[in-house]
Amino acid sequence: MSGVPFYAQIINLMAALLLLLAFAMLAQRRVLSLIDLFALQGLALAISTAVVAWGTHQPHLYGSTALTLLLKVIVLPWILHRLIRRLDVRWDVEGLINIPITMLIGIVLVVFSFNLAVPISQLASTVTRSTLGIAMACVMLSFLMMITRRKAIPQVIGFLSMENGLFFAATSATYGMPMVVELGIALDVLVGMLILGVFFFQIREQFDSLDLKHLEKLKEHQ
Amino acid sequence: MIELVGVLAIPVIGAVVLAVLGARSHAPAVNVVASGLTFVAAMALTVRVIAEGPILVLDRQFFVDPFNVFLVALTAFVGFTTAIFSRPYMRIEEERGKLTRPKLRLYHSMYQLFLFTMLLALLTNNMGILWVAMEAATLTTVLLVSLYRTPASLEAAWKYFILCGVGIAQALFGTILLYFAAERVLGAGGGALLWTELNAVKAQLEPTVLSLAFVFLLVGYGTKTGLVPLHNWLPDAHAEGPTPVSAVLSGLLLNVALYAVVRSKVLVEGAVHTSFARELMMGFGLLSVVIAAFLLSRQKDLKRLFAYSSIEHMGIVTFAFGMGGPIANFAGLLHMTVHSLTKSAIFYAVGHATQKTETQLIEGIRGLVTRSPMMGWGLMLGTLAILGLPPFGVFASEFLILITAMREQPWATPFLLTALGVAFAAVVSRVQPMVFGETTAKRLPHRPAMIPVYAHLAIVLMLGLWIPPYLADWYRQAARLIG
Amino acid sequence: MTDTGLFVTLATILGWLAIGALGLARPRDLPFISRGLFPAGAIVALLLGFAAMMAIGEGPHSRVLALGLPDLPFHVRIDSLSAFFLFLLGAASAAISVFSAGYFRSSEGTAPGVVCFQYHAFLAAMALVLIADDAYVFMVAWETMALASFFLVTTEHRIPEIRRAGFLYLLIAHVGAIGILLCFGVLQGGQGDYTFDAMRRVQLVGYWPTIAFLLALFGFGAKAGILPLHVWLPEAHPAAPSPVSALMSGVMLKTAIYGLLRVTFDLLGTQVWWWGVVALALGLVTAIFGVIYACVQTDMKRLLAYSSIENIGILLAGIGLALLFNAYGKQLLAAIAMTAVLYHALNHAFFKSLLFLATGSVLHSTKERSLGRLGGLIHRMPWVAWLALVGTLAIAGLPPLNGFVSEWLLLQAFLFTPELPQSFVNMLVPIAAAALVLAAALAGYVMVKFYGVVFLGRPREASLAYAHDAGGFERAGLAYLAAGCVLLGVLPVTVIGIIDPVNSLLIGATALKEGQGNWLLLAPINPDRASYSPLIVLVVIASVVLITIQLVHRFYHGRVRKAPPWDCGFPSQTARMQDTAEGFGQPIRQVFEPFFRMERHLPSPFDREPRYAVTVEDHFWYAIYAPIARAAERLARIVGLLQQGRISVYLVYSFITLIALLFLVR
Amino acid sequence: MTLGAFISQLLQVAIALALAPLLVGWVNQCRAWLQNKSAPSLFMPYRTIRKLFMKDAVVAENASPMFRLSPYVVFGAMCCAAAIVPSLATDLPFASAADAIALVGLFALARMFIALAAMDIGTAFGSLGARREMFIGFLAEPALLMVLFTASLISGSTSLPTIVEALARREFAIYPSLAFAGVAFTMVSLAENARIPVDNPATHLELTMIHEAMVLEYSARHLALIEWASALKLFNYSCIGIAIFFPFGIAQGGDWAGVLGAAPALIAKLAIGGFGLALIETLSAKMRIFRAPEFLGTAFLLAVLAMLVNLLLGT
Repeated sequence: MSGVPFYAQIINLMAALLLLLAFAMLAQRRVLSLIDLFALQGLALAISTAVVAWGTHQPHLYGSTALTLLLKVIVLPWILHRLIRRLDVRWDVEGLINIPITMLIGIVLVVFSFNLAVPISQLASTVTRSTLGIAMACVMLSFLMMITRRKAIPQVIGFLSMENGLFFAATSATYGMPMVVELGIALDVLVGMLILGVFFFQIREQFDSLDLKHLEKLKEHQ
Repeated sequence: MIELVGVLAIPVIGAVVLAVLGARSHAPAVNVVASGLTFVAAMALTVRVIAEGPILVLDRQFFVDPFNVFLVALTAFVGFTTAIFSRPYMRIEEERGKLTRPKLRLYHSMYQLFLFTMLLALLTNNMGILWVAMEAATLTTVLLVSLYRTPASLEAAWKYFILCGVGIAQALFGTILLYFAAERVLGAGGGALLWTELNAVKAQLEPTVLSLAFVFLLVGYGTKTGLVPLHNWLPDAHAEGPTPVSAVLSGLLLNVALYAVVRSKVLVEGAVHTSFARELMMGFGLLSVVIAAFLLSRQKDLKRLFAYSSIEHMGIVTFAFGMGGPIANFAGLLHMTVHSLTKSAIFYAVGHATQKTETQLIEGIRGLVTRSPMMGWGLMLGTLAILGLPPFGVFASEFLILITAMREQPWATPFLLTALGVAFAAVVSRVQPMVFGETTAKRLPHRPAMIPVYAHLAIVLMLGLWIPPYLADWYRQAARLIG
Repeated sequence: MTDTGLFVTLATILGWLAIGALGLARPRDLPFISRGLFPAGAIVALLLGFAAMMAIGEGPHSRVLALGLPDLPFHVRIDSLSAFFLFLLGAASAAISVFSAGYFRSSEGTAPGVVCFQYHAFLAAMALVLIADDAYVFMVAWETMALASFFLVTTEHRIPEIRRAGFLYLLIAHVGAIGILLCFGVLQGGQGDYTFDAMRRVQLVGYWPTIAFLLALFGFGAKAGILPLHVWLPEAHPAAPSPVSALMSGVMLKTAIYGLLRVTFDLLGTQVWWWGVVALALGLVTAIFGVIYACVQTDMKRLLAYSSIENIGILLAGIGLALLFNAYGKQLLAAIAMTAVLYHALNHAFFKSLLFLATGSVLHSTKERSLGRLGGLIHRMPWVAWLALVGTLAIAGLPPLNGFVSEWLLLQAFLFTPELPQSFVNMLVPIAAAALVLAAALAGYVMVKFYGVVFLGRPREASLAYAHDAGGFERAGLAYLAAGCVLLGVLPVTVIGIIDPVNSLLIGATALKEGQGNWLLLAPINPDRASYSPLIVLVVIASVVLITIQLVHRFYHGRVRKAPPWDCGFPSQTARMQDTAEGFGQPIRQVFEPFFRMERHLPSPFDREPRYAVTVEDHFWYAIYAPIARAAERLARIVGLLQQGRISVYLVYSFITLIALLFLVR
Repeated sequence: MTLGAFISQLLQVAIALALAPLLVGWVNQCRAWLQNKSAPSLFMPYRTIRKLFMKDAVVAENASPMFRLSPYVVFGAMCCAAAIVPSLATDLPFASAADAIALVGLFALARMFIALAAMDIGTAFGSLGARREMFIGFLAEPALLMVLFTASLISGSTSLPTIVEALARREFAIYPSLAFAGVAFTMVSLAENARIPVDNPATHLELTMIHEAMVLEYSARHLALIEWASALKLFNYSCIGIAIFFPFGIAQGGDWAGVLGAAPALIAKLAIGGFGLALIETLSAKMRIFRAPEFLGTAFLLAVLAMLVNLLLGT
């Protein structure tokens, strides 16, 4: 990787790490370790953002780094942990599709999003353009995760890690969105998380479980 | 400027005030007043824009042109009438013990916040803020959907949250791609997400990126618009939430989401020189119309029925915008207007009807007209209007859309007409026995609010027979803008 | 040359709407509505009829109203054709309104004021249909008409059958409207200009004219009740209050005929000869079907509804004949056929309204619609009975009344067909004529059944003894219509003189030429070819009858003894021994067995009180409509499978959509 | 219209009124002879009618004015018909007021009134008769009209005098269409005049009777008028047959000599026709009521065939 500046290499490394973690989450059965993986992903995201900020001298990206650290690494995992303790739902997560097949689909998705991203990356001005494909892959994988999980909390974690992918795309592929937008996004994520928390309790008190199979009553196919 | 600030500030203040004094008995009145003030401000803004043309303020962050100003006026108006309607409605719900004071507090402040997000989404010039506002709209309404805490309402809210969240995430990715393409032309920083800027340079934007972006944006905002097959949250959310929420959801939210789609379509059209954006929209539109029409004929729940009819009509509008051209766009805008007016009117009537009979099931509701003629006729006329029977305005727009389709997309006409026929049979066969026949209705503790219903229907009727000139060239300008 | 006619028509529309609005203002104030509003509506209708009659002779006048779509304002236009139908509307609805003044009471159903509004909105919409000059205003008026009549049909909405009938009617009307809209879409030929003037200018080529014609036939046929789109008619007419049935059958069906004429002869530049054959065949099949079903009905209003189907068939056949002649350039003969059509439309408006209103009076005083429980009413309600007799004779096509005139003209037109070049058509015509005559003869059968069972004989139920005759308003309406039947019957030349401008507009020839026949003698081609003078016939018959009576009473005593009926000396006579409606229809049922879908319920030897019952149903319902409904149902079920209620499934949908689209764009 | 024409018009009606009962008498006599019975007097029908006029009229209590009006209307309609059909001369002013179609209309009018009158009393027999009469009528009427149409297609006119003139003036030629029409016409007139094989004027068996069932309730002058009217009907039908199929000898225009010459010819033809009718009645058997549609349907089809043949082979 000659000609590529050092910070870019780190970013690419982080990108790879992000993807790896996404796979790991896809494969992970235990909900607690799922949360840890999510936190790790957030950390990788934060580091990459910081590196971008340092490498491209864009001070406002430090802000979003801080934001990421605060939200994705500390607050949200903490909330999730508390939720799990409060609702004591320590079951293992059984997927709808078994893990190997999920993995295979995941790989296919990665390939797909890569060669979807290639033509775009060619014309990107940033040195870190190749990460766009990875970001897209992360989004796809989290989407897949949301589909395959049949419990509420893992689904939400999938949702959050999708946000991670988006953040990554925003920061690394395009050196960060305007600050106001990022703030807005962050706010939305936070509020969303809180609301979800409320939901968990409501659902719990209604069905005394967080299994989504209770939530399949409204339908057209009688 | 001042009007614009008013439009955006009043709902926020209202939300705060209501959050503070929420539990008081005059909270509904406050809600009405706040919405009314918003409406007044919106009208002032409208007048201003009619007088002076498009305005661009607060360092280009806010932008008002014919396209969004009439949506602003519409949103403010429907928000106002819905507030009027929700006053007696919610009081009855409270007396029936279905809602508690804290929940009402939540409801009222969230209602104002929701209005704020809608108006923000319409007025902002920044695609990023647009996204934020759309997401915020979801967040403000999701708790309202689950207000009754019944299993069904929780399920609906959950689906609403997850599906729309995921969808909106796609929209964010699309926005990022947009930015990604734009910053190469406009350079990094705030300017690259401003719609006006993008619109100015749309010809130079990178086609491949933009087409990718459009896919994500369409899937994202399309989910909120309720395009088939992304629509699955919509009937549940409409059916299980309180009726005022259903009214604003299908009267306002869908419009605004569609507005977002159209805004991005304009950019893509400019950059990409193929017609794929149009084709996508026509495809989605047609699919929604047909599928919704057939699902209509399986409904047992009154509010679900009209939720599906909303899907159908959103499909029609999407199809119209997909066809493009002055007439079709004109018709699309007109249809957005009349649909949100008619549909909210129907939901008002439906809300009181469900209260009168204490059920939401269609078999349970019979002979409204014998016990309370105004309500019964309101429901009947609204239904016929929404089914596109003249002399109501829906017919006018559908007529224009159909004749354009006959000329430009002849292949699509049979599908459209079949769908319209099926929908007609399905809805009339359900609504007729509810309105006529032996009654099952009971007395209500409070006088139902029928003025909003008839006010809306009157406007729709007028639009069917006579479109005021300024409104017409308003639509025309917007249509030209959409291209 | 001022456009008074158009102005009056617009004024009429506004007047009717205003009257309706007044009704809404005081919905439960019956005296105000029945004594005030309906007569006012009748006066307005009379004005319209008069103005329209004046306007038939004048050239077209058009206006553009400040209403409608920005790019397509309301265009209205009055020419001979619309003026003629406006005349029909005004003349018939005047009587119906007068009758309604005495008819509507406050009932279980819709409030009188609301009914009044719907009624007058219905009238206004029909008037607007007739003067519409662009597709938009036409569709608006057309659908409003359907809507108003739908609400009127379901006035007694507490009865489920009535609701079902109304729904069926509205549905078929809507489907037909879609057809009409498509027809206009074809007619404007890609110009995007939906005014009728533009459509007249457009010259369609290739198969497009045919498509337009067939669409028009479908769309207007749905409203007119042409086979197989007739199913709503026998449901809706009995369901509606009698004045409404009269209005629908007498006037509304004619608007469909108007539309068909407007499209075929005015908007479409060209005509193809085989359209005529299609219309002729379809019309005759409809006529025969209608009259045969009318023979076996047991509900008096259903019977009349089926007879309306028959008359619509005859009208369509006449249109077909006119098309045929016109396509072969035989304008004069086409004019005769067209005259027959218009004349028959006018006649039908009068006698069918008369009969429906009569059934209304019967219904009011006996609360009974089924023929099996009526009878002998000529003693209890002589006014209605004798006035209804006029209608009965007229609809049976007997000289010297009006029904015969149009039949005569149509048959004359048939007799001229050998002049057509196409030998195939020549072969067709005798059969067609035979079918027409058969239908006419069967109509006589139907009418004897109707009148005989309802008004003659002995009352079949004890309750009928308390039946009372109709009130003043009702009598006035009936008398007006009966007088119309007689006048139209005995003054054909005058009437045709009024109609003729329509012919010259549509066809470019007139049925009457100078110097042939006089006001007394109707001689379309030339006197020794064919001539008819009903007035003379009437006078002669009447004088013969009077002279005979005089002579008989002069030369012989006029002594009369009253005695119980003899009846071949049968000892005990009960009213139940008369023919019931089923009994009277039985020979027809036997002859035309395959036409019907019959279920007989024969009594078993052990029945305490044995009863024989037979139900006759329509094949078309089971052959066409039920399958369509089932198919839609099945499709809906399949589509329903998409919505499983599982959130993961929904996510999969979004996911697949996304992936698919991404594939699409790259 | 000239005075002469008017007189010949009146004369013809008078002759019809006068001769009609005689024709009936003649037919009965022939039938009696053919069946080896001793025949009633030729003038029996006159006596019957006179006797009936003398009697007191007995009317059912629940009869409506319709019941008493109908005989006069029927009689009037038949008189008009007699005035239209050219039996002696073709110069009939009234004929221009009503052509062949109107003639059929007049017959229909008479039928309708008598059927209504039959239903008026509300007896089982009355309604039965009315039903059967209309049942016969709905097939016979079109058939008759088709026959007339065939003739008018040949002569290119529907006014009877013109038809007769055209058919009489032409040089003798075979018209296959007229052959069909003739057979059809015979069958129709049998049915219409309540003759065997469709109906039997001389019986009161409820299973078979049609015309008699309708007039059961009538007596005295009403019955007399009805009898006379039906005699007129027979006369008219015969004259129609003569006018279409054997028009020779009917006076063209209003010349007196022609009319005077036409009278014996007419009587001769009527005599032959009456005998033929009697012969048919003797040779054929009354058929079940539900065979009647087949019989009349055949007549109908033959009439239509006649038109078709006429169009195919041309004139």
